[in-house]
Amino acid sequence: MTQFLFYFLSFVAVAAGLMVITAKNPVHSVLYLIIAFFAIAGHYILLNAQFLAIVHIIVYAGAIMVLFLSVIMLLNLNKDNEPAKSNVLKLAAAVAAGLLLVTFTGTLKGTESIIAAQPYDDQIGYVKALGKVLFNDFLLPFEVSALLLLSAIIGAVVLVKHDLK
Amino acid sequence: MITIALLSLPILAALFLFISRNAMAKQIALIATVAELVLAVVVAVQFEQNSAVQFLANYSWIPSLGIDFKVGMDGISLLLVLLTAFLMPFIVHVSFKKNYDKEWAFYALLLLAQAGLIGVFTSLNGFLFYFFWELVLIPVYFLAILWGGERRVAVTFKFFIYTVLGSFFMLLGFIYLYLQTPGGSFDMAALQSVQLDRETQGWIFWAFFIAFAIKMPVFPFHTWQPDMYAESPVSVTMLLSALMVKMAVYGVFRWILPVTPLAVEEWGNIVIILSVTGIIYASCIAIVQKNLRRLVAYASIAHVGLMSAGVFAFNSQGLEGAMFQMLSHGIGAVALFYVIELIYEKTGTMEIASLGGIMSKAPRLATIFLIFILSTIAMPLTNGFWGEFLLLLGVYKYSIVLGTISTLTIVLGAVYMLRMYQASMLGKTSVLTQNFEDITIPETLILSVLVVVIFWMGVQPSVFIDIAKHPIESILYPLAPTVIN
Amino acid sequence: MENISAQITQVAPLEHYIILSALLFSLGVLGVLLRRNVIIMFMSIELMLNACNLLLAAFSAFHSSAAGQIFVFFIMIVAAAEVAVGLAIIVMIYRNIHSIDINELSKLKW
Amino acid sequence: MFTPDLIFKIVLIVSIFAITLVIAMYSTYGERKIAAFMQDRLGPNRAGIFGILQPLADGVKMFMKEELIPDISNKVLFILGPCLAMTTALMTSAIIPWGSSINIGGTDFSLQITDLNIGVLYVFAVTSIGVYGIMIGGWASNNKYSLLGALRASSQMISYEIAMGLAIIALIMSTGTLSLKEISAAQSGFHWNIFVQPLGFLIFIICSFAETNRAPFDLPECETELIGGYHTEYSSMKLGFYLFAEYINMFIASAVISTLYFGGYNFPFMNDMGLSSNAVAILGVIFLFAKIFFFIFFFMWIRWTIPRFRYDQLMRLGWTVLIPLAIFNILLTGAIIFATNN
Amino acid sequence: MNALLVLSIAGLAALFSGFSHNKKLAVIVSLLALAAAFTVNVLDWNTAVRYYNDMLFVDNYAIAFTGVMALTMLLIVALFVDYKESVEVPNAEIFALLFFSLAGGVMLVSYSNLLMLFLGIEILSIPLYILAGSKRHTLTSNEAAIKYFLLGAFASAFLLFGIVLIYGVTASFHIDAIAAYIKNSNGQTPGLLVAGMFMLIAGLGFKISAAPFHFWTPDVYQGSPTIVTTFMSTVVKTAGIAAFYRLFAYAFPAITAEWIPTIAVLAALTMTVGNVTAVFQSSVKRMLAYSGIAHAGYLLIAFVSISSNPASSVLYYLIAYAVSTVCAFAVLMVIQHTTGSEEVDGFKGLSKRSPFLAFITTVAFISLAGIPPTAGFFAKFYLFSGAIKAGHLWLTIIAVLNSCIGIYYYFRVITAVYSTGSDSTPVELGTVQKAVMIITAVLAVLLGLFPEMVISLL
Amino acid sequence: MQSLTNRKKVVGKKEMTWVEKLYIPAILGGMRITLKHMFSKKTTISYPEQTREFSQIYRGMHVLKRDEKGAERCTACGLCAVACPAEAITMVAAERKKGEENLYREEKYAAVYEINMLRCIFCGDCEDACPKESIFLTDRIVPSDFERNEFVYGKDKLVETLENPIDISKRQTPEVLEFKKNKKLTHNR
Repeated sequence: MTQFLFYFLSFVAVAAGLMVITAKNPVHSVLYLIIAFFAIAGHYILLNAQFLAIVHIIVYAGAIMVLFLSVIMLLNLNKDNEPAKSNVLKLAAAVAAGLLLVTFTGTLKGTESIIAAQPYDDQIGYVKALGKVLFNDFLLPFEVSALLLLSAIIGAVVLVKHDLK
Repeated sequence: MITIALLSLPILAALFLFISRNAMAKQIALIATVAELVLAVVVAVQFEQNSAVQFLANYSWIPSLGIDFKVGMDGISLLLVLLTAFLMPFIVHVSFKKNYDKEWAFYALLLLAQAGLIGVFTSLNGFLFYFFWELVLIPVYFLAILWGGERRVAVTFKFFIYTVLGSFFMLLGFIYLYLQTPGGSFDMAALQSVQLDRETQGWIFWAFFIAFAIKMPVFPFHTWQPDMYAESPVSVTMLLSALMVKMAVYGVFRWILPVTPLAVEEWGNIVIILSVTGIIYASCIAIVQKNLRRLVAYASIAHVGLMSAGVFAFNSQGLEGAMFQMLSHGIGAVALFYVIELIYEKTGTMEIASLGGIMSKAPRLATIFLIFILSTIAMPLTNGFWGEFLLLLGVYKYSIVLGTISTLTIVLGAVYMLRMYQASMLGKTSVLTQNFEDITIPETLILSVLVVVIFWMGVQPSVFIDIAKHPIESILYPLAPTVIN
Repeated sequence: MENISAQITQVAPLEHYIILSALLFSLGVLGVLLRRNVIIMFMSIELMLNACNLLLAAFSAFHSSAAGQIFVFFIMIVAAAEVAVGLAIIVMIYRNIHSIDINELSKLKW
Repeated sequence: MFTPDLIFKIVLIVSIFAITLVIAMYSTYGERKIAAFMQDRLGPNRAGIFGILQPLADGVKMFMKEELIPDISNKVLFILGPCLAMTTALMTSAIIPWGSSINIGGTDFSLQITDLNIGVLYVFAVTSIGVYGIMIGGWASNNKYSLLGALRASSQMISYEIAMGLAIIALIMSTGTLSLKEISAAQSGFHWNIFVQPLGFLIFIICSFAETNRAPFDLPECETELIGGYHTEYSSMKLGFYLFAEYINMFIASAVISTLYFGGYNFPFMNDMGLSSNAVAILGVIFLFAKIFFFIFFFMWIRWTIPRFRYDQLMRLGWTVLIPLAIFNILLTGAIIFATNN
Repeated sequence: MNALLVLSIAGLAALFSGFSHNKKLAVIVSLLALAAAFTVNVLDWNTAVRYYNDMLFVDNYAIAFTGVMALTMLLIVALFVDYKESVEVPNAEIFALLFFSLAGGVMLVSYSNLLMLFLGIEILSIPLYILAGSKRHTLTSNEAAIKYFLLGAFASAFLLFGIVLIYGVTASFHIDAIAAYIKNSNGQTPGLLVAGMFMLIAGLGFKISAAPFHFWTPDVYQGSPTIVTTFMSTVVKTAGIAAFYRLFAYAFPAITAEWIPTIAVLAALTMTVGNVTAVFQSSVKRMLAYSGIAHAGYLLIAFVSISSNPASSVLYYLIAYAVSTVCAFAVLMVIQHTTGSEEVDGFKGLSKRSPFLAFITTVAFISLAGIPPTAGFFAKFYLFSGAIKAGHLWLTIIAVLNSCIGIYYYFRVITAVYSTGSDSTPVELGTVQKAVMIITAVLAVLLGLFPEMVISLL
Repeated sequence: MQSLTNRKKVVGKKEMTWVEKLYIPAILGGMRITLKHMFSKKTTISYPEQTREFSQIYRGMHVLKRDEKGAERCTACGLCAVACPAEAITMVAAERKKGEENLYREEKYAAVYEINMLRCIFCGDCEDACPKESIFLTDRIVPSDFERNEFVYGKDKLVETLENPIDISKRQTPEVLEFKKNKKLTHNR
C-alpha cells in the first residue's frame, strides 16, 4: 500500500513538475507546481515527517505560491507572449539537464553500502524532537535567519514602494 | 653600506623633487647624479680585485620567502654601476634645454630609474633583482608616455607589454628556482647553487632568456625598440639604449650562465644564430634608415646582437668582450644620441636627407661626432675596438662560421655609420644647416669628457677588464676556488 | 498516519528517493534553461529547491538524524525570502517595461 | 476490516459532515435573522414557522438557477474554484475534538476524527490553502471585479495569517503542545486559555474575521465596490458553494476559537457534578456547540456593528498593529513562562 | 562572532537612523559600527573559539577575513559621503542591507557547518539582489537585479543539492565530520559525495564568478550603482573566496586528487575568459567586472596548493585586490560623475584635469595589473609560487600569460589618463573621497613593499 | 452663522486619547447598541395579516360618497379639481336623465371622475373644497400595481358601493370639523 503510494506520489510529482516547465500559461504552471508540492508533502508523510509536511504546505502552497499567483494576476502575465527559444537552444537545455540526471544516476552505484543500517527512530519527525534539535544544535542558524528575512522585507519594501521620500 | 647610499641617493633626490616641486629641478637632478658619480668612483677606488662580493648590505625583508634586501657588488656589478653613475649626468643634462611640463616630475622619474638600475646591478637576491627590474620600468613608462613624441602612447604601451610579458617568465623561473633551494631562499648564491638536470635547465633557460632577449633586444624580439627609441624623450632613449639594455646582458651574466650552464651549451647555438641573424638584419635596415635616431637604434640592435652572441659563446673572451662592450656601447650610445640631440636642437630635424655640410659650419661638433662614430665602428684606439675584438674572438672560438658572419657587424657598421656621417656632416649645407652654429665651449667640454673616456678605455682596456675578470672566471669555472691572475 | 511508516525502508529504497529528487532537480534545471518567462524560471528554481528538500527528508529518515529535516526548514526560510525579493524585483521591472520577458532586458549583453 | 473503531469513525465523519452542512445552512438563516433583529426587523419568517425552512428554499433556488459560465473564462478553473473553496472549508473539521471520548460497550471512542500531533498547524495549513479557491475562481472569471476581489482576498489572507500564526505560537508556548486534543484536555474545567492568552485571543479572533472574509474585513466581496467580488460571475450552485464555504469557514473558525481559547468541550464544574463520563462527554459536546453558536453569533454581531474597513486600513491594521502586537504577545508569554519556570 | 553581533545590531541601527532628518547620520553610524566590528573582531585574535555547537569556528582565518571585509566596507561607506550617483533608495536602507550582507560574509568566513555556509551565502546575496536593483527606474539596474537574482537562486539550488548529497553520504553537515568521514573511507569515496562536491564547486563558483558560471558578473556589475559594484567586487568576492577556500581546506583535504584538476581547469578557464573578454570592453566598469572574474581565476590557483596552506596568500591577494579595486572604483565614480560616462575615453586627459586623480588611477591599475612595487604584484607572486611548488607549472604559465593580457587592458586606462582629452575642466574631489583614495593607494604601495605584514598573519 | 435650532453638536478634530485609539471601547459600545436593538421591539408589521394603526387624521385613498338614499352626491362642480394643487382630478359633467333620480342627487352629475393617484399628494384640499360633502379622504391605502395607467382611478374605484359603504367618520374628528368650518384657513396656500 505505502509502496504504491510512493510510486503514485512520485509519478504525480514528476508529471506535475514536467507540466510546470511546459505549461504555456504561468497560472497553470503555478497550479501544477502546487500539485507537485502536495505530492512532495505526501512523500514527507511517508517519510514520517508530518511536521515537515505541514510546514511545507503552509510555506510553499500557502504562502509562496499564493504570492506567485497574485503577482501573475496583478501583472496580468497570463498572456502567452513568451518568445520561443530556438530549437537548438532547447535541445542544448534538454541535453544539459539530461546529462545532469545521468550523472546523478551514475553516482548511485554502491549507495546501499554508504547508508548504514541505523536503528530507525520514528520520533525524529515529531515537533518535540525537531524543536530540541533546532533550538540546541541549530540555534545560531535560527537566529541569523532573522537577518535574512529582515533584509528580504526591506528589499521588498524599497523595491516596490511607490514613493521613497 | 655604501651600496645603500648609492641606491638611496637618487631615490631621496627624486622624493625631494616630488615633494618640493622645485623650479630648480634640473640643477638638483644634475647635482644628485654627479654626487652619485663621485660616490661610485669612491666605491671603485675602494674595490679590491677579486671575485668576492664587496660592500655587502643585508637586511631581512620577507623572511618567510627567504627574500632579503641584500645588495653588494662584485666586479661586474661595479663596472655597470660605474657606467650608470657616469652616464646619468649626461642623460640628465641632455634635456636641459627642453622646457618640459612639470620638470620636477621628469627629473625625479629619471632619478628613480637610476635608482632602479643601480638596484638591478647590485641586488644579490633573485627576488630583489626582479623587483628592481620591474621598478625601472615604471619611471620609464611614465617618462615615455608623458613627455614622448606624437605616437608615444601606442609605442610605450607596446614596449611596456613586451617587457612585462618577458619579465613574468623570468619571475616564473625565479619561483621555480626558489622552490628547488633547500629551505627556500631567493638569495643569489642559493639560487645559483641549485643543481638541475639538463631538461629543467632548458626550461629555466628559456624563461630567463625571453625576458632578457626582449629587453636587449635580440632578434626577433626587437620590434618595440626602434619606435620606442624614436618616440621617447631623448633622455629616455639614452637611458634605454645605454643602460637598460645592459640590465639584460647583466641578467645573462648573473642568472643564465651560472644557473643553466648545461642549457647554454645545448641552446647557445640557437641564441647565437638568432643574435647573428639580428646583427645582419639590423645592420641592413640601419643602412636604409633615413632618421638619425632610428639609425642609431638599429645600430644598437646590431651591437647588442654581437654582445649576446659573445655572452652565449660562453668563453672568457666572449664574456670579457661583452663586459667591455657593455661599457663602450653605453658610452657610445649616450654620445651618439647626445650629438643627434644637439643637431636636432639646432636644425629641428633628424632626417639625414635634410642635413649635410655641418662640418664646414661646426668643426668642433663634427670632430667629436667623428670620434664617437669611430668608436662605434670599433676603430682601434677607441673603446669600441676592444669590445668588438674580444667578442668576435669569443664567437670565433665558439664557431668559425658564426664568427666570420659576425665580423660583418664591423663592416656593415662602418657602412651605415660612415654613410650617415658623410650625409650629415660633409657635403653641401642644406636649408636647415645653413645657419648651423657650432657647439658652445661648455658643450664641447661635456662631450670631451666622453671623448677622453673613449680614448682611455681604448688605450688602457685592462683597467676595466681586470675589474671584471675574477667574477667572469668564477662564472666560467664555478668550482675553481680562485683564479691566478 | 501513526503507523504508516514505522519501518521507513519498506516504503522505497533510498536510491528511488535519490532518483526522484534528481529527476525533479533536473526538471527544474531544464525549466530554467528552457523557458524565458522569468516567473516560470523562478518557479523552476523552487522546484529544484524542493527536490533538495525531499532528498534531505529522505536522508534524514534513513540516517535517523533530525538535522536533515531542520535543514529543510532553513531552506524554506530562504525560499520565502527569495520569493519576496524576487517577486519584488519582477514587479519593479514590470512597472518599468510592462513586461517580464527576459529578452526585453538586453541593455546589458549576456 | 470494519472494526468498531472504523465504523464509529465513519459514523462520526458522516455526522460531522452533516452537522457542518446543516449548521452552515442555518448560519445563512441565522445571519439574516440576526441582521434583522439587530436592525429591529423580523427577518425571514414566511417559509415555515419563523422562516425555518428558508435555507431549504434558498438551496432549491440555487439549484434551479441557470448555470452561467462566462465565455472567455477558463472553464476548468472556473469550476475548480468553488470546489476548492468548499473542500478546504470542510477539511478542518477532521481534527477538531468535538468532545471527549464516549464509552460504548466498554470501548472508548474519541469524538475526534483524527488527532494530529500537529493539529494546530493542520488548521493553519488548510486555512492557508483556502485562499486558492477564491483566487482561482476570481481569476478564472476573467472579470476585473472578480480579479480585484481575488487579489484582495489573497493579500488579506496572507497578511492576516501571519498575525494569526504568531498568536497561535504564543498559545502553543503556553500549552506546550500542538495537538488540539491535548489542548482541549488541558483546559479541563474552567482552565480556559482565554484567561492565559487574552491578547492572543483578541488577535486570533480579529484574524479569523479576516481569514473568513467576514465583515468588517469582507473586502474581497464588498458589494459597494466590487459588485460581488470574486464571485461576481458565479451563479447557481457554484455561487452557492462559495457562500456555503464562507459559512462553513465561519463555523470552523468558531469551533477552533472555542477549542483553542474557550475550553472546547470543557465546561465549568464538569468533574464535580458526579455525572458519568458519557454524560459529561455529551454535555461537553453540547457545551462546545453552545460556544460555537455563540461565536457564530459573535461573527454576525460584529458584522452588523462595525462598518467595513478601507483596504489600506485593513493592511495597516494587519501589518502595523496586529503583527507587532502578536510579537509582543509572544515575548510577553515567553517572559512569563521564563519567570514562572525559574 | 562578536563581529557578527555588532554587524547585526549595526544593520538595525543604520535602518533606524533613517528616521533622523540628518542625512549623514546613517554614514556616521555605519562608520562607527564598522570600526567597532573590526575592533571586537580583532580582540578575538588567537583565541579560536567554537560557537553554538560548532556552528561557527572563529579561528584566525575567520578573524583575518572578517577584518578585511570590515575595513573594505569602511572604505566603501566612507565613499558614500561624497557619492553623487543617484540611488533611489534611502541611505539608511542601503547601509542596513550592506551590513546584513557583510554579516553574511562573516558567516561565510567562519562557518564550520554547511548550513551556515548556505545561510551565509543567502544572507550575503539577498541584500545584494536588492542593492543591484536600487536604481529602480533604470533599466540596466533592473536587469542587473533580475539576472543576479535568478542566476543566484539557480546557483544556490546547485549548492544546496551538493550539500544534500554530502549529507546523504556522511550523515552530517559539519565540515570536520565530513573530513573525518572521507578520511575513514580510505580512498573509497562514494560517488555521491564526489558529485555533491562538484555541485558545491558549481554553486560556489557562481558566487565568486568563476567561469563558466560567470555570465551574470559583467551585467550585474555594470548595471548596479557603482558603489554597490564596489562592494560586490571586494567584500562579496572576499567572502566567497574565503568560504570556498575554507570548505576545501577543511572538509575535502583528503581527496585533493578528485577536485584539484577540476579547480585547476576552472581557474585557467576563469582567468582566460575574464582577461580576454576584458580586453574588448570599452566601459571601464564592465572591464573591471571582467577583471574581477579574472582575479577570481587567479585566486582559484591557490586551491591547487592547498596542502601547503596558502591561506595567507589568499588573504594577501584579497586585500591587495580589494584595496586596488576600491581605489579604482573611487576614481571611476568621480569620472562617472564628471563626464557622465564610464568608458575608457572618459579617462582621457585626466592627467591634465587632476594630476592627483591621475596618479591614484595609475597606482590602482598598476596594482591590479600586478606590477611591483604594488601589492598586486606580491599577491600574484605568492599564488604563483604556491602553484609552482605544487607542481602546476602549466597553470602558472597560463596565469602569467593572462597577467600580460591583464596588463594590456589595465594600462589602456592608464594610457588614456595620460593622453590628451577634450575636456579640461578641473575635477573637484570631496575630502573624504580624497582620503579614501589616498589611503587605498598608499596601502597598495605599502603592502607591496612590506607583504610580510599580512603574510605572517596566518 | 447663528444656530437657530440649537441642536447641532460641534465635533472638534481633537487628538484621540490612547484609549480611544484602541477603538475597543468604541467597538464594545457599538456592540452594546446592536445587542440592545436585538432585544428591542421589532418594528416589522406582517402586513397582509397585520395592519398598521392609522392616525386619526390619516389621509388615504379618496372616496366619493353617496347620500342616505344611495344617490351620488357629486354634482361635477369642479371645485375639487380647481383646488387640487397637483392637478390630479379630472371630470366630465353630464345631465341627469329621467329615471336616474335615485342615482344622482342633483341634476348634474359627473359622468367621468378620475383621480390620478400617482399625482395626488393627499393634501385633502379636494375634501375641503367640496361643497356637497361628496369627496373624502379615507384611511384606506392605495394598493400597488404594475401599470402606470392602472393608477388613474375612475368612478368604479372611487364611488362607494351601496353594499359596502366606506366609513369616513374616523377622520371627521371635532377638530377637523371645526377646521372645516373655517374654510378661509386654507392651510396649503
